[in-house]
Amino acid sequence: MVSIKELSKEEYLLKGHIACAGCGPAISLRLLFKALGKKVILVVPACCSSVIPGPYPFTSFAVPVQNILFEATGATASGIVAALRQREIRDVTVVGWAGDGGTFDIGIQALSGAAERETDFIYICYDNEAYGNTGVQRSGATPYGAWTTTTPTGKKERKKDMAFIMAAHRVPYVATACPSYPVDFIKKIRKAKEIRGTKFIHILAPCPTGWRYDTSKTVEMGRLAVRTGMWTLFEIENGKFKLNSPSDKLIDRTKRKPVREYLALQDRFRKLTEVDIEKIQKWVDEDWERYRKLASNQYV
Amino acid sequence: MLKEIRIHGRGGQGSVTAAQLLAHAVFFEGKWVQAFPYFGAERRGAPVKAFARISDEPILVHSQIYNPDYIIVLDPHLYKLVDVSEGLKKDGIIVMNTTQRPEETKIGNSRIATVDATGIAIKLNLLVAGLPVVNTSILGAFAKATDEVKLESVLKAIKETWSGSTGEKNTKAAELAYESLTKGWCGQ
Amino acid sequence: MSSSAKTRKERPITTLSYPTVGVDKTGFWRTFRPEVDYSKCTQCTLCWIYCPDGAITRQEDDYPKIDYDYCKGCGICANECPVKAITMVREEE
Amino acid sequence: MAQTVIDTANHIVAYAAKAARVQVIAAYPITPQTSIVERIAELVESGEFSAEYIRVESEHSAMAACIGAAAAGVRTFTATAAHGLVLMHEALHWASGSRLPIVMPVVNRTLGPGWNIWADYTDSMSQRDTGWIQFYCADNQEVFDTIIQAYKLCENEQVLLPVMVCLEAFILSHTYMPVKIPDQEKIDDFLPSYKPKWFLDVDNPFSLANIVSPEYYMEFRYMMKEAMENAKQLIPEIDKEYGELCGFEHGGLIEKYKCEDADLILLTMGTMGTEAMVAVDNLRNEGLRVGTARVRVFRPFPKEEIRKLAETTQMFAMIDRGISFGMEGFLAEETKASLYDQKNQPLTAGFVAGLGGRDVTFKTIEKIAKKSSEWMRAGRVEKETVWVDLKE
Repeated sequence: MVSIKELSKEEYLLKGHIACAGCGPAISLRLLFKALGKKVILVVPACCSSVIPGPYPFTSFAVPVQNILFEATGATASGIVAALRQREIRDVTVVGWAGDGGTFDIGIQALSGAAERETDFIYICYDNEAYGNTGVQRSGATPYGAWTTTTPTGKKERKKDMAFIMAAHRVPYVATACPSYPVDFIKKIRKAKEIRGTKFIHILAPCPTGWRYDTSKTVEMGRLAVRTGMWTLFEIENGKFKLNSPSDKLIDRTKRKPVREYLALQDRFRKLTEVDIEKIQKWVDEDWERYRKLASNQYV
Repeated sequence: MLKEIRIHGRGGQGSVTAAQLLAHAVFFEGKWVQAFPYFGAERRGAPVKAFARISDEPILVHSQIYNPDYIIVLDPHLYKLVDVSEGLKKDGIIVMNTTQRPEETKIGNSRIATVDATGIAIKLNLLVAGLPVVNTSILGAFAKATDEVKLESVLKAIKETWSGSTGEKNTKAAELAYESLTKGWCGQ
Repeated sequence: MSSSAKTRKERPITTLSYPTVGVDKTGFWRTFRPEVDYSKCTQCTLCWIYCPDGAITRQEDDYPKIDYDYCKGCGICANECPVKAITMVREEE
Repeated sequence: MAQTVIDTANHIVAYAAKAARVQVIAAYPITPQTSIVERIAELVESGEFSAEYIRVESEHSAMAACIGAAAAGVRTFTATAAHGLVLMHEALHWASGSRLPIVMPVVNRTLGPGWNIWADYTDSMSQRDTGWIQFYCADNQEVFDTIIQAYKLCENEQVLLPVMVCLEAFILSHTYMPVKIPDQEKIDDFLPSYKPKWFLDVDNPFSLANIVSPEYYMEFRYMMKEAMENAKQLIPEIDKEYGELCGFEHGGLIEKYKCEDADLILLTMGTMGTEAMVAVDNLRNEGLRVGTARVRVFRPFPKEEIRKLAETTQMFAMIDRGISFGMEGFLAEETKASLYDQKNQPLTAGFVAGLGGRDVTFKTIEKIAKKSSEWMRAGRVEKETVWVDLKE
C-alpha cells in the first residue's frame, strides 16, 4: 500500500523552477519522483517541461534529462534503453515525459513505433489539453468546445482517446492518473516500473493558464474531472480493463456529478451553449456505458 | 526626438500590452512608434521586459533598448530581483506601481513617480484570472509623470482596444492613476 | 544565484546544465501568501504533497513549513487544507 | 587475421560497423541503403555482431534514437539515403549541436520528384550546413577505412562532431570490389573502445539541451566552428596513422593525381575521382598536362589545400554531381569562394554532370578537360557552368 506520509522527502524537481503558479504538470513531476526516486532518465520533448526547469546553465531537474525534438520522445527513449542494455545497467528506469501535443499529435508516430518494438520504458503523457508552452493552442487532446488561441469559438472536435489507442498496441500496461489522486498516481507508476515492455500512463494535469481558472483550484479541478466522469481512473493490464477508485464507484450515473459543475468553473468553457453541455454529458454517459461493459467482461 | 521606454513586469501582467497601448496612444498624436516584447519564454509570474520607442521621425533601429529615457515597473517587488533602473538616462524618470512614496523607494537615485496601480485594480475589481490588471492604469500615471503623451490619447487607445465595461473599467483605472500619481526622487 | 557565465575553460561544449535549487527567486511572483495556523493544523501533509513548487517542507513532526523564497502564492495548499488551517494573505511590500 | 573480401560497399559498411565495435544501431531501410541494414540484421541475429539494432519506424526516429544512445554513452551508428537523410534534417542539427560522435554512411541518391533511386549528391550536399563532417568515398576499400577513421576522428575531444561517410548509390553501394579487412586487433589498437567524457548517468545527473538564451548560444556555435577546424588538421593525420597500421591511405582531405606539373586540374568527388585518373592518363598521352584532385572531405571544406594547388596550376575544372539551384554546383561555388582574394587565381569552370544516376565515363571527363584547356589557352572561360550531355 502507498501512503502519503511514507513517501520520501527527497525532491528531484527542485524549488525555484519556473512553472506557472498552480501548475498541474509540476505537481505530477513531483509525484513521479516520489514514485521512482533518482534512478530515472527523463526524455523530454518540446513542451512545458522543457521550459519549467529553467535555462542553461541551470536546471531544476535533479535526475538526468535528455531534451529532444518535439516528435521524437519514443525514439530517443528507445536509443537510451538500448544503450543502457549495452552498458548492462538494469536499475535505471527510462521515462518519456511529454505533453499532450507531443504525444497525441506530433509525437504519436515515435510512441507507436517504440510500443510496437516493445521498448522497455514508461511513456507518461502529462495532458493539460492544449499546447500550453506556446500559449495554449489547440491540440488533439483539447476537449470539445474548449477555447484555445486557435479555437477562439471553441474546439469543434472531440478529444482523442489516447489510452485505448495505446491499448490497441497490446502494450502490457496502460493507465490513467491525475495528481489530485496522488496515491493512485504513485501506485500506477511503481507498478509500471516492475513491468517489462512499453508502459503508457496518461495523466490529466489541470492547467490554470490554459483552462482559465484560479491557480488555487488545480487539485480541485482534477477531482471534479473524475467526480463528473469527464476523466476516468482505470488500468488496462495485458488487455484487462479495471476501474480504479473513485471511478469504480461511478458506473451508476446518479453517482456522477453533472459535467456542468466541472465545465462551469473554467473560462475556457465559458462560451459553451446548453446544446454543447448536453452533448458533452451524452458523450460522457456513452463512455461510461462502455466502461461498465469493459469492467464486467474486462477485455479491451 | 527619439524617446525610449522599457517596461518591467511579470508574465501575465500585460507588459507587452502596455507597450502596445502606449505606442497606440502616441500614434494618435501623429508620432512614429514602435513596441516590442523581450523575446523569451514568458511564464506567468516570471520577470519579463517590453519596450517602446516614440519619435518625430521614422524609427530605423530595431535593436534592444539599453539607455531608456523612461522605465515603467508594473510589479512592486521586481526591483528586489532585477536591476530595473539599469541604463536609465541621467534625467530619466521611473514610473512604478507601488504603495511606497517616491523617497521610500530604494532603486538608486533618479526621478520617480509612484502610483498604487494594484490597489486601484483591486478597488475597481479589475482582475484577469486572479491577477490585478495594472498595465492600463500605469499608462495614465506615465502620461502625468512624463508629458510624453496626453491622458485622453491613453484613454482613446484603451477604448479602441476594449469595448464595453472592460473599456470603462480600464479607462477609469488610468484616470485614477493619473490623479493619484506622486512625483519625487528615489530614496537611494 | 548569480548566473555569471563560467570561464571559457570550464564551460561545457554543449548545453549541459547542472541541477540547481532556485533557478529563479519565484517567491517574488506572489501577490498573496499562504499563512499556516499551526493550532488548527492536523499534520495531514496534503499541502506538502500538492505544492507544485515543493515549497512546503514536511518537518519532523509532519507540520508544514512554507519556504517563502520559492512559494509562488498559487493558493493550492489553502484550497486543499481539510481543516482550513492555511489562509491567503495579501503580500505587503 | 587480415582477409580480403569481395563484396558490395553496402555489405562492407556493415562489416565496418562491426569492426568499429558499434554498440547501438538505429536505422530505417531505404533504397539503395537497404542491404546495409539487412546485413547488419544478419550479423546481429547470428551473434557475430553484439550490438543492439533498433528497427525504428522512420529516419527521423533513427537519428533521434542515435542521439539518445550516444548521449547515454555508447558508440552509435545509422545509415540512410536521399529522402531518409533529408527527413533527418531537424535531428541532424540536434545531433551536431549536442556534440555527439555518431557516424552515418549516406548512400548518395538524388531527391525526387519524380522518384529516382540513382546517384548524385543532392541529398548530402543539401545537408552541408548541419555541422556534420562529410567524407565522400571513391571505392569500397575507402568506404571501410573511412568508417573506422570517422569514429577515431569524431570521438576525439577536439572534434566531437558527427560524421557522414558518403558513397554513391549503386556505383558503390551495389558494386562488388575486393576489400582488405584489417586484423581486428589492429583496428582495436587504432580505435580503442568509446570512453565519453560525459553521458546520461543517474549518479551524476545533468540536463542536456535545455533552453539556452542569446547570452550563451553563440559561444556554443563558435566551439563547433573550432571543432570543424580541428577536424581539418586531424583528418590527414588519422588517415596516415590508419595507413601505417592497417595498410590503406586515401589522400587525407584531397587525393591528388598528377597535379604537380598540371596546367589544368580537374576537381572531382567520389567515383568520378578515379574515373578522372583514367581520363588524365589518356590526355597525358595526347600531350595535355592535366591532373585530378579528388575532394574527399567536403565539410570541413579543404580551402587551404585548394589554394595550395592553385599556386602551381592555371585552371580548375570543377565537376559537380549536384546543383545548388539559383547558384552553381556545390564544389564549383565553394572552390571559387576559396580562391577569391587569393594571390593565385587560376581560371575556373564549373561542370554539372551525372545527376540522377546518369553515367559519367572517363570519355565524358576527357571532353570536359579538352573544353577547359581550350578556354585555358584562349585565356577566357566562355561558360561559367556547363551542364554536360544535356539532351536538347
